[in-house]
Amino acid sequence: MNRDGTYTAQELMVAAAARQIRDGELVFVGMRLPLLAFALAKRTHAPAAIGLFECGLIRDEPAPELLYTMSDPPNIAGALWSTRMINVMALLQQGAVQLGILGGAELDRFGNLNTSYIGSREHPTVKLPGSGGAADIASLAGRLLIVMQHERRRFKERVDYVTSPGYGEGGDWRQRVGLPGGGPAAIVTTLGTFSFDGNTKEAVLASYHPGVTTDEVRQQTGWAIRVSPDVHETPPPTEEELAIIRHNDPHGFWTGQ
Amino acid sequence: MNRDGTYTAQELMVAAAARQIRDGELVFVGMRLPLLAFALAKRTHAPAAIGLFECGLIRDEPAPELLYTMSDPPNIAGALWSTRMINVMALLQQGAVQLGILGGAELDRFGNLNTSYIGSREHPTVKLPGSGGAADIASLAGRLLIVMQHERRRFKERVDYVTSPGYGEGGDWRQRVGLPGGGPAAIVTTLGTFSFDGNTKEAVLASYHPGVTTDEVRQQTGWAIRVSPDVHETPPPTEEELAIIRHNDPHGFWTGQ
Amino acid sequence: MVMGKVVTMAQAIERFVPSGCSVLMGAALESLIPFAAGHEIIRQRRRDLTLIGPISDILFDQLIGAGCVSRVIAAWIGNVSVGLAHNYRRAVEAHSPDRLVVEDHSNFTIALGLLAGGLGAPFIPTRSLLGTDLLVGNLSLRRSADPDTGAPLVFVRAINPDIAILHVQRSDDEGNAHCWGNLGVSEEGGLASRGVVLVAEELVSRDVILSDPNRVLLPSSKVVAVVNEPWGAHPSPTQGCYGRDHEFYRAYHEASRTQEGFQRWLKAWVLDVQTRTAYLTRLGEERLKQLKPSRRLMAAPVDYGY
Amino acid sequence: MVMGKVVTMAQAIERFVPSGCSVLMGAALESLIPFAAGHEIIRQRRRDLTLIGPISDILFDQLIGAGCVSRVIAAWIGNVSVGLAHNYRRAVEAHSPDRLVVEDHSNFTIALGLLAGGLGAPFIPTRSLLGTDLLVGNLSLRRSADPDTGAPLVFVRAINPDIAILHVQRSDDEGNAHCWGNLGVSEEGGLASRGVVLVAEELVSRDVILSDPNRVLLPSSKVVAVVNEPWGAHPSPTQGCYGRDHEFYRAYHEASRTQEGFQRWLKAWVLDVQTRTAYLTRLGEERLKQLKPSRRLMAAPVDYGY
Repeated sequence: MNRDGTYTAQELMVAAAARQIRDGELVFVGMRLPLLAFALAKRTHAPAAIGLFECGLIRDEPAPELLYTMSDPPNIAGALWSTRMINVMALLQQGAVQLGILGGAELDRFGNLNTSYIGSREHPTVKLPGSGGAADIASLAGRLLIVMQHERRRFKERVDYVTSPGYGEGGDWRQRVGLPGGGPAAIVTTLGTFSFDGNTKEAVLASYHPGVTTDEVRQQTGWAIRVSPDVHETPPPTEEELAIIRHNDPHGFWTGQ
Repeated sequence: MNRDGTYTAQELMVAAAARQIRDGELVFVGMRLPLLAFALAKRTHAPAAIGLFECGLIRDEPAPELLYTMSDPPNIAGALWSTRMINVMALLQQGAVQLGILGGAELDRFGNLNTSYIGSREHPTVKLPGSGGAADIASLAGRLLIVMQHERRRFKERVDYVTSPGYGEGGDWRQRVGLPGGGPAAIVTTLGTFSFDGNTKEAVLASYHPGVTTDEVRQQTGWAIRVSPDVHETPPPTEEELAIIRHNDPHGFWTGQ
Repeated sequence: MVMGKVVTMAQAIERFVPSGCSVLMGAALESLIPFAAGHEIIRQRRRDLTLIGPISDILFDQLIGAGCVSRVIAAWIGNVSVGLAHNYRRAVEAHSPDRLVVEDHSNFTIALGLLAGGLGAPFIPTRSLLGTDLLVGNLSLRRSADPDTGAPLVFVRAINPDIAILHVQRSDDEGNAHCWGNLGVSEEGGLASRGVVLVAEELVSRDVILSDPNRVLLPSSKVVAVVNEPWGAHPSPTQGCYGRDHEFYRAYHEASRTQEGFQRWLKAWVLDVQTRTAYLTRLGEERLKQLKPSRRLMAAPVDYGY
Repeated sequence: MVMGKVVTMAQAIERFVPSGCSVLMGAALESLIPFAAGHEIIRQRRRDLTLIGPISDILFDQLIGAGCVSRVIAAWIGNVSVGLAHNYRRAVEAHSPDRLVVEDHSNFTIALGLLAGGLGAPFIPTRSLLGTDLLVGNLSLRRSADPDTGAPLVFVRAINPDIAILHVQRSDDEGNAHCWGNLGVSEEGGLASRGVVLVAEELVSRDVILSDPNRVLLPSSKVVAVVNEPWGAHPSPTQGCYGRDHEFYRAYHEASRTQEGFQRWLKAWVLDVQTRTAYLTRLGEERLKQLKPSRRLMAAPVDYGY
C-alpha cells in the first residue's frame, strides 16, 4: 500500500482523520487508527480536544504507551475521569460529544455501517463481533467520522445489516426515525476521503490519496459514486505529522504494513 | 409523659419499635427514635440487621456518636457503603428492603401519613417539610413501621394529604394502585401500639402502654378505633434495653422529656 | 482545557447565577451545602430563582426569606435537627415575602428526574408514589403504565437545572475535583445541569486529582467556575474538614421565627459580612476549632500502577 | 452479616452457577474479566447458560466453544486486539458445537438494561439505536414513543442476571470490596443481579474496606460468595496488580481457528489445569513477572476524619 516509500496508507489516513478533529471538542475515541488520529490532533491543531472511551474514561492526554485495548492500565492511570460506562454514554446522549470516530466492516452510500452480520441475520455467512458502543456513537454524536479499508466488497450499495446508522435511506431519514445525532460528516479510506451531500446525504468523493485515481476509487466502490466538483488530491501527512504518528506507534503495530 | 419515673414514653417507644426489627433484615432507618430503635435491636435480638440511609449509606454498626442528621460525618466513616442516593433507593424498589421506619405529622385509620400540607394544598394552614424519602419508603418497603406522637389532632379519620401511602382507602387499595411494598405492619405511639387488620387493613389497637387505658387511647384518636380481642399492656423496656438506649442517647436529646 | 475557571464567589454568582435561572444546591443532603454561594446570591439580590434539591437544611429557607425565590422543586425543606422552616412556611402559607410555587417530589423521584436529565433520557419510570397526593398537580410526575404489562407506573420527567453549585473537598483549576463522604445526588445533579460551579475547600494541582480518577466527581467539561472557599459549607459538615455546627441551626431556628427576627439574622450573617472571611471572623476562632476533626481516618492506599 | 462467604472457586461455581442460569461476566469490558471462574464453569460442564455482558474479549468465545452456552446477550463478542471470535462464528454460522441464540445490544442499551434492572424499573427509554437493525427481533429493545411529546424512543427492558461474577482487587470475607481502575458496568451489573460472586486478588480485613466506603463496589448483602483467586483475571488486566497479556490473546486467536485447535487449547489451558495454581505454573514465573507493574501510582490520600 505504501506508494512512495515515505509513508503508509494508514499513516495518511491517520493524518486525514486528525484534521477532522476541532480544537476543544469532546471526541468519542475508538482504538487503532482513530486513537492515533486523536493523539495526532492533540499534538498539532487541537490541543484542547478531550477524548471519551466507552469503557467509562475521559482523558485529555493520550496514554503514554501504545494501547491494545481502551481498558489497558496505561489508559486508566492519569485519566480525567474513570467512571461507569453509563456516564460517558450519558454525555453522548446529552449531545455533549461533538465528534465520534468509527470503523466498520461494511459501509453503504448513505454512511450506514455494518459490524454485525454478513448475509442474513438468520443465516449469516459471517458473524461479526457486533456494535459495542458503535451504534450509540453513530446514533448520538454531533458528527461522525468513519475510517476504513476501501474495498469493493466492503463499500456496498446497501449494507446487509445497519448496526451503526448513517443517513439510513438518505435525505431527512435521521429526523424521521428520531435520531438526535448529526450523522456522518466524512469518510477517510485507504484510497481517499468522502464528504456528504447536504440534501441527499449521499457520500461524495472529496479527495483521492496521492497516487490514487478517481477511477481506482470507482472500481473499489460498490455503487456509482458521485465526485465533488472540487475533488482534489488528499494533502499528504507532513513531516511533523509523520514524526508524531511514528512516535505514538513506534513499531507500526497499527500503521505499518 | 414519664408515668412512673423509671423510663420515658420515648424510651418505651424505642423499645417497642426495636422489637419490630427482625434479625438479618435490611432496614430503611430514619433519624431520632427510629435510629435509636435500630441501634437497640442491633445490640439485642437483631445483631445481623443492616441499616440503610436515604442520603446514600449502608451501615451494619450504628455510628459511635449521637447523630443530629444522617449525613453527619460519624455516620459516614465506617459505613459499609457510602454511595449515591439513587443506589439505596434502588435496593428499596428492588424489594430488597424488608422494613422501613417512619414518623409523621398526621396519620389516618389506614396508616396513610401526611408530612406535606395541613389544610388544603392550595391554601394550607401549615406547610410541613414534605416527603423526603418517606413516600418512597412507604411505597416500596416490605413492611412499614410507624412511630409517632399520639394526639387527637394527629390521628385523623382521613389525612388532609397522602404523602406516604399506607393502605389508602383500605382493602386491596395498594394492589389496585400498583404499589409494590407491603404497607404498614405496626404503629408505635406515645400511648400504645397498633397492628393492621389483614382484610380491611384498618389499624387495630394491639397494646396500651403501662398506665394508659384504652379509653385514653380512644380519646386521643380521631376515629372510632377497633381494639384487638387480645389487647394487652405493652411490655415495658427491660433494664438492659434502657441501659442501651441511654448509652446511645446519653443526654436524652431524643428520648428525654 | 478551558483555562482560568478559578474565580471569586462574587464573580461566580455574578456570571453564572442570573435572576430567573434554576439552581441545584444541597445535592449531598445535610452535608456539603454551599452556604457561602447561597449567601452571595442573597447579597447580589437575585430574584425569581427556581431552587432544586432533594432536601434543604435551612439554605433554601434563607433564600426564600430573602426574596430570591419564586419556585422550589424539592422533596423536603426544613431544619433537619430542629424542626420546620419558618420562611418557607410564611411564603407558602401567607405568600410572605413572596408567593412561592412548590413542586413536591420525593427523594427518589427527584433523584430519578436528575438521573434522567443526566442520561439525556426524557423520563424514567418508577412504581414509587403511586396513589399518593404528590402526583396531584405535579406535571413532572406523570401517571402512566408499562406498555408491556399494563402495570401502573409514574414517569418521572427529566430535570435539567441551569446551574448546579456543588461543594467539594478539593479541585484543580480546571474543575477536576475529588469529593468524598456523603454523596446524595451530587453526581446525577452535576451531570443533569447545564453548568456546574464547584466550591472547593482546597485548590490542588491537576496531578493530585488525576492520581485517583475513580474519585473524580464529574467531568470538568461541565464545570464553568471553580471557587476556592474554605469553610464554604458551614454550618453543614464537610467530611475530613469540619463537622456540623448543630448550634448554628438551632439559633437560626429561633431567630427566624419572625420576619423581623430573620431580617436581623440576615443582616448579621449575610448582608453585613461581605466575604466568607468576614463570616468566619464573626464565627470566631474558638468555634471553628471545635468543629475541626479530632481524629484522622485515612482511606486505605490504592495503587493504579502498571 | 451472613458469615462464611469465602469459598473455593470450585465451590462457588458448584453452588451458584447451575446449568440453565444467566451469568453476567466481563462487566468491566477488557479488564477484570473473571477467566478463572469461566474456566471452572467449563470444567464443571455447565450447559445451557445465558451469558450477559457488554463486550466479551475471548471469555464468552471459550465458553461457547466448550458447549456451555445456549444464549448470549451482549453488544460485542470477539478478540479485541486481534480480531474475530472463531468459536462464536462457528456457533452462529454453523451451529457448531451448538445452536446459539444471540440477543444483539449496544453497549449503551445493555448498560441501560442493567441500570433498569438494578433500579427495579421495568425499562429505561433511549433515543439510541432508532432506525437500526438491532431493534429487529430483539424483544428487550421496544420501539415506543414519549407519551408527552410523541417523539420516537426505544424502551430498553430491564435485565436481571441470575448471577454476576465480578473480579475485584480486594474484598473482606463478607463481600465488602474495593474495585478500582476501569469500571464499565460492574456496579449496575452487580445491583441488577440476584446474586454476586466476587473473585478477589486479595482477602483483606473489614477495616481496610470500611476505611473508604466511597470506594466500595456494591452492597455486600448482594454477595453470595467470595473467592480469593490471585491472577484470576489473567490474561485481562487488573489495575495495580498486573497488565494485559496481549500475546496470550494472539496465541488463542491462532489456536482457536479450528475446532480441533480450540480443543487442544482447551485441554492445555483449562481441562488439564484443575486449579488456578496449576494454570499459573503453566504460564511460568517469568511471564508473570513481566506482567507485574513496573511502577506504583498511588492515589492521593483521603481523610474521612471528624
